Amino acid sequence: MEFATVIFYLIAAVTIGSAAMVAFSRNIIYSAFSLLGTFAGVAAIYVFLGADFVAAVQVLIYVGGILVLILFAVMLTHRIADVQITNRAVGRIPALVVVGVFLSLLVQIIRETPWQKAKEIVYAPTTSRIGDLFLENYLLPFELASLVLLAALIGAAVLSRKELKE
Amino acid sequence: MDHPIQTDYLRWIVLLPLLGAAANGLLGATLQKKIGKWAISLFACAPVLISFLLSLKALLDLLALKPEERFLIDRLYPWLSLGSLHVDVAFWIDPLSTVMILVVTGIGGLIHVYSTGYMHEDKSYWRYFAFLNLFTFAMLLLVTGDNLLLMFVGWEGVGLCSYALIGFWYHDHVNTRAGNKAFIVNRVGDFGFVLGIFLIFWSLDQQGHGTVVFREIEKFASLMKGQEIWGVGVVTLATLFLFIGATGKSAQIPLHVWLPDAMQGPTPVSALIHAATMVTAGVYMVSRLHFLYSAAPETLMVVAVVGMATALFSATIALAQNDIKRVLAYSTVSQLGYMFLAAGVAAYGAAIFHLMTHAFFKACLFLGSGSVIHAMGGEQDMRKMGGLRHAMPYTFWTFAIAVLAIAGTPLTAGFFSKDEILWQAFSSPHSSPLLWVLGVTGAGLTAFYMFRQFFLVFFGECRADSHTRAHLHESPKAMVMPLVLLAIGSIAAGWIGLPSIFGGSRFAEWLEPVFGAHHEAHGPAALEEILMVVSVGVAALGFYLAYLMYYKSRLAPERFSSLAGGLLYRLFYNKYYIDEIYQFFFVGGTLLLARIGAWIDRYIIDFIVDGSAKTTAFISWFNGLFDNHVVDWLVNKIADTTFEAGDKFRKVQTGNINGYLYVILGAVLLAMIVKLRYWS
Amino acid sequence: MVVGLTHYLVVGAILFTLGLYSVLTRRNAISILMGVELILNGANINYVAFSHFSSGNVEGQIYAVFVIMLAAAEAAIGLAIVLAIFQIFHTIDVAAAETLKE
Amino acid sequence: MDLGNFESLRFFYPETILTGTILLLVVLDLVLRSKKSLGYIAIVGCLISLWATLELYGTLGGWLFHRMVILDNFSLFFKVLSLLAALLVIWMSLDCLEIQGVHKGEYYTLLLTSALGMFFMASSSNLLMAYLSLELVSLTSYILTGSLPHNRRSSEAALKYLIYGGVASGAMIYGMSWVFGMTGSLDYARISEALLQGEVNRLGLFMAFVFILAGFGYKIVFVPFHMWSPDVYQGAPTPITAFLSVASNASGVAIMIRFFFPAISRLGEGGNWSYIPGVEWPHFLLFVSMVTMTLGNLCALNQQNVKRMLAYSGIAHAGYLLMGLVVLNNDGLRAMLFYVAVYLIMNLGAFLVVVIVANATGREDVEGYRGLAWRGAAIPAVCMAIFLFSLTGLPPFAGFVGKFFLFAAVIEAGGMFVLLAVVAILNSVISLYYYARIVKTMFLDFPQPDDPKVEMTVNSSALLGFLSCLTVLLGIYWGPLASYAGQSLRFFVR
Repeated sequence: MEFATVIFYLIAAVTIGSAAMVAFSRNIIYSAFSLLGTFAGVAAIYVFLGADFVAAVQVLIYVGGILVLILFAVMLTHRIADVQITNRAVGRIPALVVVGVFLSLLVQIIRETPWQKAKEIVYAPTTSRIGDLFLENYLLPFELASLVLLAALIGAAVLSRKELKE
Repeated sequence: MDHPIQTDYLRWIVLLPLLGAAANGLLGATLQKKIGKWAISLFACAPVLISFLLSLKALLDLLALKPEERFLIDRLYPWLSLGSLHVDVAFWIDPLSTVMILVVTGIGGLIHVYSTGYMHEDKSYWRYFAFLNLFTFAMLLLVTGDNLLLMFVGWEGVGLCSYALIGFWYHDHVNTRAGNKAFIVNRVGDFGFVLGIFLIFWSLDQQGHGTVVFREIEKFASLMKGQEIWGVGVVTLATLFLFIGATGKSAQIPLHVWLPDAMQGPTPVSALIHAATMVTAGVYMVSRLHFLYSAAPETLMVVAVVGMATALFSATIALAQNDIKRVLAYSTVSQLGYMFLAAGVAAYGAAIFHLMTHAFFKACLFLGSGSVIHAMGGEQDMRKMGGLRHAMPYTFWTFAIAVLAIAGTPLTAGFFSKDEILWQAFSSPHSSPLLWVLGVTGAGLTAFYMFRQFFLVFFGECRADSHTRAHLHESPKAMVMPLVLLAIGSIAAGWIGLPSIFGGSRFAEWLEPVFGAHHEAHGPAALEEILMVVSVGVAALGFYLAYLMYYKSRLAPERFSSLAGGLLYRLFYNKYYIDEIYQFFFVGGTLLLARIGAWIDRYIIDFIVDGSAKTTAFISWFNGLFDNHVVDWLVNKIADTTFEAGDKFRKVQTGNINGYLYVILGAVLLAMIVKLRYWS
Repeated sequence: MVVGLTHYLVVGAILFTLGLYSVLTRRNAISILMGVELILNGANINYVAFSHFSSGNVEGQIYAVFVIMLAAAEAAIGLAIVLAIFQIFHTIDVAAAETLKE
Repeated sequence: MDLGNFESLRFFYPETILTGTILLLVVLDLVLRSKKSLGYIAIVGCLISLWATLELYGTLGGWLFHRMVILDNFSLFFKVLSLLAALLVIWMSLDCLEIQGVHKGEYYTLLLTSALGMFFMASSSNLLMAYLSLELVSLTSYILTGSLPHNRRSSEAALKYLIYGGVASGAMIYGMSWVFGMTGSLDYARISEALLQGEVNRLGLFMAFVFILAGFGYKIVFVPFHMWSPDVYQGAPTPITAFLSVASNASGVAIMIRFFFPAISRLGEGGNWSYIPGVEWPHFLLFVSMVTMTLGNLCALNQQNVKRMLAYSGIAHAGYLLMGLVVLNNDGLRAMLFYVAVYLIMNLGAFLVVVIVANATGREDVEGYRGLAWRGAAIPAVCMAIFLFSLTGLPPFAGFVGKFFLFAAVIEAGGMFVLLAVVAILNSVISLYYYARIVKTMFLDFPQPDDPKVEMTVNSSALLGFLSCLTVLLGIYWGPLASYAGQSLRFFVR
């Protein structure tokens, strides 16, 4: 077995393991921190796929932004002291059955499908190419995304403001 | 015939009542307050009367033409154009629809006039007339529309107005329930009607001639021969579906249940809508599409059997009713049965003839009963009436004439038309002697219950309380005058359709261009005479029995009512428990299905989400079914059932977001399973 | 054994289904949102993997970047709503916020 | 026509104007003290953008911005619709008491942003643009739903909407990723080429479609992706509910047609389309359509809350709309477009009456409509009756014509579809109950002495008159709209 393969399995194990923690942990604090492992693992997988820019974005936004937000929200809505039923889960068995069937179906199809094959597989930094595309072919989505973020900004303000008194 | 004569006044026959309705509907409340009720009356009656005059003009115009060219058409504008379907808003008249518009505007006009007297004290005077005019409009649209779609619009329109007018006095819950019942039963019929239209269009479209215009359907009807769906001929299927519509609108078994309840509306409404016009729409429709029905012998048989069964069945129910209007209601159902009997033996002319004469005498009877109710201060129970002939001479005499007519007394209108139907039932190629025997029996029953009513109301001692007795009075002129005219019609209307042994029927001749050559009697004239005498004899027997029981009181009615242990009487009195039977099978059955379905649904959802289940629902339902034995009436309960099902489905909406997400995933999995199982 | 496309896709599928499991079973609004993030990450792995093995250009990577951006926006709004809910209901258990039904 | 970024700007005025209005509103909200004028500015912005959109008719169709969006009659139709919806909803909001406590600047900004998102939903030619625009609409919808400050229902609705939308769009992008993997491209035209020529795994493709359907389906609100809508419709401020029920639904229809027709089906003889063999989505949607309309109508029967009832009625209407999709021909699509437009008018009208009544009484339940016609609100009551009867599909209102077109398309297709038509007709019979119930309550029940009088502002009465006249007018004279819908079926494919 190649070294790279070992590393891949290691990363995959960390990613899936911590994702499982997120899904199964009885304590929301553990769940939230496990999410860190998942995000980081996914970022590592991106690196493996030669997507250095995406990996950087993943770390910056997911780990640096979303995760922090989630942790803040967890802290704000829970007293650290009460750790009893912080993360209630119901109907685990039926959910496991449904999800299990789903996963086997997905894996089955993934293995059977003749996916498109690229002409050549390149391992090269993609940052500059993505940057070019953002300013050229993908300019419109890029601008649209900025509008989405503006809306989200305004929205977060709307949702947390006090009532208007005229 | 391919190019009927274009005119431009036909539209006004139809549209004038609409204008009247608009005027009263939009401005009525103000007019009534500012100017007074006479303005409302003017806006209501004038359009109908003008329409009547225009209809007469149309009649004269038609008479001026050669018999086979008697068509007038008035195209307004192209209405729909969808693929191969092209429909105009166009009104046409031929001899058949001329008869109908004359009846609708003529008798309708009289009833409008009568209503100005009858409804004079009502607060919502304007609303009443707005609906009455709207009804007239819809009915005229139904009979003059030159295609099935336009007919359908009218068909729905009359149903809607009928609903509004039955529930006119909506303060009383009974009335709104009756309105709902009528509406919903009619919708069941309409469902069949729509399917029939689609089937006809679809079948013709397959042959490249998709159309819903009557004349074109007639032209291409032969193309539909040989086409089959599920092993049944398309023509048969389409006509059967349309006939379902007719049973709904014309109150035939099994959809007759709404008409007796519809008597909750004001009496002139009962006269106009539930006796003279709307309920005859089914007969008109069958006659209008006679070429299809004649091409489907199976359907004709169904029509004849249903008509006959309805005629007999409701005649027996009428024997035991005590409400003055209910007797008339069941009598109407019965007479409509006769019309369908005639249509079912392909004697469409006879059906239309009876339709016309019936419109006269039944309207007269209803208006007469309205006059009686008016005088009795709203009392409708015949056991509390009696001896009214002195107080109300006009009502008495006109009622007497109408009773004679409906009983089939020789030389009245009812005699000629009923005799024509019975003779056709005996002699036409689609008939059988059995139909004739049953028909004559029905005629005897008719004579009996009508005279029973007549004697109970007008003869003997007055059984009302002293207060009512003191206030007995003849009705105002506006009400009496229509009665007189209708009574005259009840006699004279028959003379235009004298049967063949009296020298040929003008009426049949008039309709000949529509229905084709008149079926000449297959039996000898002598036979026709003998049959006629027999049927008159049976009717006379009915009269004599009623005379003995209710006039001379020599024969106690109890002797008959206690026959077979009173079983028969109870059956008649309770209308064969039809409502209850419907309740049990339809409502019980659907309730069962809905509950089981909903129970399973809920059980699974609850199990998944909460891991717990509630099993008591089923048991409590089981008790509930037996508790439910006091069964009321059909349709309200069917509605309840639907509501119930809705309630159960709604329960799935628990407000629980996890449950919602389960539904997505479950659906995706289900789709995959179906795909793997059936399409891979 | 060489790590191929299928391996990545399976990892993506597992993350996806774990996310589904979270949203099905969790009653805590924040946990459900975390489940949604797992779903998005699962899909994102697919995009980057396909970008690498199937299309050979960076289209899929760009898609992934956009997904991450929108996930951030959605998380911001989601958590703002969660906080608003907490102020009103004093809990973020979705079972408690079930006033809207029937 | 395949234009780059700068050449495209010429055909991009409507969007530019709308974006400009949005930014202007953000700035003015900070500057102005009186927020009253913001609504009028938003309306003016919409009107100018509408004008610019109409100006674009007659230009050649084509790709803009390096094949990111498509300009064709189809997208213009839905742009006009979403602008109209936004315009009418802003108009409706002007006098709505329920949103008095909402910050108007943000409110209008978000409404317009949502409308802009709908523009892109209708014109996206690319999986990425489809996802982005869908999310833009979704995100703004979540915020607008939760915009009532310190309101239980509003916040709860927003949370449910967000979670549901998040999962649905997550499933959608997962499905899209598979399409990407099978075809190696995000562009609709190239996807279509690859799918119609190449060898594909049918099961995988089907699964991907079902996932994508989840994302589109929750916008259009058909079963089984409908569960969010009753709760959200009930909880959201009424003008927003109105907006969601018509505009969001319409743009869902647009994005779905865009993806399922020009992108992955093939246009054959006489306006008939053929789907990819092996992926029988029309067969599934046939059943989905039946179940959707039946479920929606049954659940609506006994609703006490009018908004919730209209939500279920919206579900039922989504079912009717799908009828036009499954017959796979241009007649069906035309009927769909026509019905979407008609539905927009009548449903907005119904919600406007809900707003008027809620302004006066603060109630949304059916009881609150008791004797409405005799409480000084005869005109709203009559208008409501018109809208409801039109929703039922009774002549002579626009809804009848719309339904007629749909039924005609389905029946013309024959075969299995006749069954669908039968189910749909039965359903419209059922639906009469609950619409008529409100009409009955308004006219036949007597008001209680303590029921407040209902009064209207000039704005609302003008809007009400406009919408009800249109509903009646389109029921009698619909030729222009029908031919407009027919013309809007010109897709730019390649």
